[in-house]
Amino acid sequence: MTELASSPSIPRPASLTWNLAKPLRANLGRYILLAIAISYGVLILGLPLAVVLLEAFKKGLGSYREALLARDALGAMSLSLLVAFLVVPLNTVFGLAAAWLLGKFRFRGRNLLITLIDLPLAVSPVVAGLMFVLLYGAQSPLGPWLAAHDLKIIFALPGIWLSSLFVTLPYVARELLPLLESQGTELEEAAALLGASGWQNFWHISLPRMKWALLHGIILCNARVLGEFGAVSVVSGHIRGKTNTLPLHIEILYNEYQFTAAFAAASVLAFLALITLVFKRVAQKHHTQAASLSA
Amino acid sequence: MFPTRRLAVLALGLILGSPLAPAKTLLNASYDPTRELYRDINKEFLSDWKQKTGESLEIEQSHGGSGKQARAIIDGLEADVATLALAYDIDVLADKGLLSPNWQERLPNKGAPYTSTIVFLVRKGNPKGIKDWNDLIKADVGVVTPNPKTGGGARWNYLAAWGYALKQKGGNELKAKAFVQELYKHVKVLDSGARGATTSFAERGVGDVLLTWENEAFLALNELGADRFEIVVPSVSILAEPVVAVVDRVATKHGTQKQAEAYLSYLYTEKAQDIIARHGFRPRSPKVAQAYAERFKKVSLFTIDELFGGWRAAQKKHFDEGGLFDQIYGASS
Amino acid sequence: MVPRHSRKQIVPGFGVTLSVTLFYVSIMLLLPLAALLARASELSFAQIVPIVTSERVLAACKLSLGAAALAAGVNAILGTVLAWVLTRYDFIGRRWLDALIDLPMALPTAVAGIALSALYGDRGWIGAWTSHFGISIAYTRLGIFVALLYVGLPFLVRTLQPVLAEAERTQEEAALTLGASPWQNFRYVVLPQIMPAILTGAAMAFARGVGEYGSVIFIAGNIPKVSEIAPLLIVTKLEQYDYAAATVIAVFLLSLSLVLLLIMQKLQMQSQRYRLKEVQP
Amino acid sequence: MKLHLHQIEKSFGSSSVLKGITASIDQGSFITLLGASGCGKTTLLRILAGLETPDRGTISFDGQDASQLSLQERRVGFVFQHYALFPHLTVFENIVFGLKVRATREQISRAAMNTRVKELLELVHLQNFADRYPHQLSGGQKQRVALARALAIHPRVLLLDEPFGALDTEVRHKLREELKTLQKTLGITCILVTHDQDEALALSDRILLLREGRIEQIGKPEDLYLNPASSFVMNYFGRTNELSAEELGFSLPGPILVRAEDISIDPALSSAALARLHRVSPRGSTVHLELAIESPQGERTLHAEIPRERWAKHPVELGALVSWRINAYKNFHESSVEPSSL
Repeated sequence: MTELASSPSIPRPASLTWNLAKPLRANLGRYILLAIAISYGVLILGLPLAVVLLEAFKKGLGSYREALLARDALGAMSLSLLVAFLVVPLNTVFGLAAAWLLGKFRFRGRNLLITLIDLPLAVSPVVAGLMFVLLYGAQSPLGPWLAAHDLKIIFALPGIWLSSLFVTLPYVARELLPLLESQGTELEEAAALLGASGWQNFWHISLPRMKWALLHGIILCNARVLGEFGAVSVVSGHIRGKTNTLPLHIEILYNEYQFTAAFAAASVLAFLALITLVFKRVAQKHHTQAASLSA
Repeated sequence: MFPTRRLAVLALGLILGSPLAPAKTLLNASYDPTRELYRDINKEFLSDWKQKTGESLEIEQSHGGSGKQARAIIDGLEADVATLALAYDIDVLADKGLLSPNWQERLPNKGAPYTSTIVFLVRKGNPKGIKDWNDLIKADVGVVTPNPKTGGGARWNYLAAWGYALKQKGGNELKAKAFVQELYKHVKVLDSGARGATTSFAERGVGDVLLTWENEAFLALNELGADRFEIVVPSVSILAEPVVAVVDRVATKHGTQKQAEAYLSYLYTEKAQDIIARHGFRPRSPKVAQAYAERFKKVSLFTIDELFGGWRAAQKKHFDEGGLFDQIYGASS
Repeated sequence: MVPRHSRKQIVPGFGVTLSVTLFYVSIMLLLPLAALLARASELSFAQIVPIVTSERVLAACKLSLGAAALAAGVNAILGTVLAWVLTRYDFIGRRWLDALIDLPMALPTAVAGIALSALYGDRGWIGAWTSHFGISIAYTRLGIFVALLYVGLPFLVRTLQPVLAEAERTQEEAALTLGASPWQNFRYVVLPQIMPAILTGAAMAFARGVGEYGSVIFIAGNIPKVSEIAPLLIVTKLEQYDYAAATVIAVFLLSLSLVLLLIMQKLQMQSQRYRLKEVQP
Repeated sequence: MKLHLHQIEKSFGSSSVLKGITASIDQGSFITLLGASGCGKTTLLRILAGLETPDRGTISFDGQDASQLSLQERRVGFVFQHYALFPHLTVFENIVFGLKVRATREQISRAAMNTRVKELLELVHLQNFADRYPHQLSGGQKQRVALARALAIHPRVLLLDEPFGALDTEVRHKLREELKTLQKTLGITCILVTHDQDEALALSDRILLLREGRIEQIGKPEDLYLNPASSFVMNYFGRTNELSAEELGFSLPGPILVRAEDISIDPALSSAALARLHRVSPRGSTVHLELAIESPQGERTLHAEIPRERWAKHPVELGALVSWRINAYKNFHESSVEPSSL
């Protein structure tokens, strides 16, 4: 499932004056479309964000800061970052390899592989968590052996790492595949003919051209790991300060009636994502401008 | 900007597992409403234990739905002690060989150092005039209670209602089922746990009355504002007995058997009973009960053994697949 | 071990990427999948049938499928409008709206659930307004629908943007000079060519919606047979130590998603068939 | 249909592309907008089509201000360089598109549409390609479909943006003839954008030569060729040599411009100016010579073009000395000099 196809380096769209030649009536249609789009976007996505931010700052900046610096909150953030640190690079390497393989080559079973890579997006996070409980839980075939060697997988960091990795496995691959497919292979072939080795080809020709899609994929993968709730809550033992990632910590805060603190922690994730995304757009804009100036 | 040193220690501790952790740690897998209780109890016990034995112990807490925690322990959560909402959830641990089946004999009061009961929480001024169980099925009353399939407290709520109907004049199984069925028709939201239900009622203004643990009701009053809600104690209710037990297999593996047993027996001490009462749980010790008499109103309480023949029978008859609860929901919607 | 350069591919890296991908997919994906299937297959067919056909499971699955389909449908329409506006018009705040699209990815689903229930609850900004008309959104199926709109929207917009951005502008100009009105231009020229992408995005949103747990349980009433969604049913079964039922429902949901993915795969192939690249000079 | 442009100006961001274009185009004529890439010819065409709006200036169709007309009322046929055919529609559906979208407003019956399309298919010799898809056609066929599609709506003017740019020469020549005859039979005004001067000379009734957003000259092909208004125009058509007046012993200010075909060579006479034959390259009907001459400013090359038959009659080996003379020249510093018949 080509979920999350790359949000492209958005080319400068035609400005509103594209067809002012037409009488007002047609432009009216354009403004109505704009109104529908913006109001739908704000209603469905903007308002929830607003609620989160409003609740987060309801009791003022002081309590906001306090909520974020609480010991458990910091512990949860560190764990989330640790998990992201252990998951995102792996999924990125995998994403690059898979997208390169599926984008540049045609072989038997290619479609099956594409479908398989999409699967985690369609699988309910709860099922993802359940899978790992069945695989490494005490009642699983591996259970007794793991217990004997005191290897704790679920209800400890490895379990959280595995389920987060599973849920966000396709994000980088999904982002790169459409781009690599559309780019075809002329440049790589040309470079290969000029004697570039596999790595040189990849490093100097292919990588620069997919830089933005790759960055976007990494940002999404990272945001998703930090924000994963369903799968992690099944495999995490909810041990305070030890196996509680940020989303789980938010749930605890919520269940202890500390609503402002819960939203404060949530707002961190929202800010993180929005800022990285806008930053990417800005950097991209400079890049394309610089490129067009020098071209 | 995150303290990297802290990150490293955390990672190290997690990856290498507890044996290398400096001090011995006890993991207490508990259900939702005891978060605040065990925060205070643990502080007291640890300092008390340090004086007695000089060993600096650590206690980690894990909270969640009672059933969910029991499942987690079965699936490998290495909890040294389990302090859950109802005996059935620990029986299940015993069935899986995690502790001996006669766990209830090893601690006083059959392993229930504190009790509670099921009460109603209503909006300030009791707008719908709810006095007892029968008011719950009045036409315009919206009821909020967690899902008996997942919540421990939810099952006490269900059994309390069932018990009430049975104890009315001429009450019988059929009438009780009709009453409970009617009650659940009034339920607008079925959260998975007690805390979720309280939040739906208090924070999101769902329904008119919340069925909850007495201790949760007290907590809701001082956390969410005594000016917004008030407690209504029904004429009759069930003696809710949350239970505690050492998870032998895990404790022996961690070599924390001694500490675990001391931790649980500490719950029966005067000092602990006082903390328990302060957190809205009904203490076992008569002296402390006397001191908090005015807080815990008199209410005639029936036990699960009296009316339902114990938890295993109740679970089988009411909550298992195709049990009475399923039938109630089968018919009601 | 230098990978043998197969003759037909002079583009490098086939061997390396194939082995990395297969290894990773088998360990990280197939192994857990196998565990699930193995656990489910321990049950005989006779045992599976009553589970899957029990009224409550069927109701939950119907609800999950129905709400996800409806939300995917609405998102298909309004998502297309949003994608069109984002790629074709330049307006203040366009970049922020574009970044907002990825919010559902970043915010933990549970937080979204809490925020949505606060928003659509009877005292929420929108909830108060709608309850004024006697419609309550939170804790009803409508609440589930709204949550799935939130979760599914990014899939539509993000699938459509590259296709719209890269669609041949000259074709639209040709249509306009032939006298087509903007609507006719969209209806006869653009829509047929982006339809596969819409269907792909909608199928993804649907698949994601069917499996959604975090954001839905906070806003759904979770009343069995009324507003209890399939993923919640799996969790409920799990907490009753009924692993068998949980895995069976999980496999049922999983196979459904797989079917969806295959349909989508075909759509993607079909869209390549006639959308040939114009000959570039 | 009288088309009049008045002071059209257009700029994209800071670069101004059209700096005031005024021209009038009468009914049934074949106009080409000729110029190097970037001179604004395509922008002008797109403004005529309504795809771009001028910053200043007006366009009028038969006296009616175009900016009031919707694209539909403009009734303009437009053929794109890369065809812009609808890939998901058959040839028939592509051609009928213009009629289908106005069917409701202008009550065009289905039968009328079918006959119109059949008519057009015959016109462009694609009778039995009706239900093919664009990706099943050759470049030439695609362009013919694009042409038919544009003509379907009985356009008042047919605009073509380098229509043959993407085709190979042999198909290009064939399509040029077809377009020319088609234009004459239908009597429709055509405006074609090209940078290829042969194409312009072959097709146009009148050429509008553009340079950096301004009209350099408007006129019949032979006018532009024979009496170019400026050295730019002269340079644009055919190869031109630039010589100083002193070399030729003229007392005219400024450079003397001589076309390659206005230079002829004879066997070396002592009295005439001498040059050494440096290179010979036959070009179909003419032979291109490169002559090296001494001049006060040092070694210079002169480009001459002589008809193939004359070269065959008295060929000269490479490196031999020949005498050369010019038969016509241009000097743009006095207004009225006649080509001296030296």
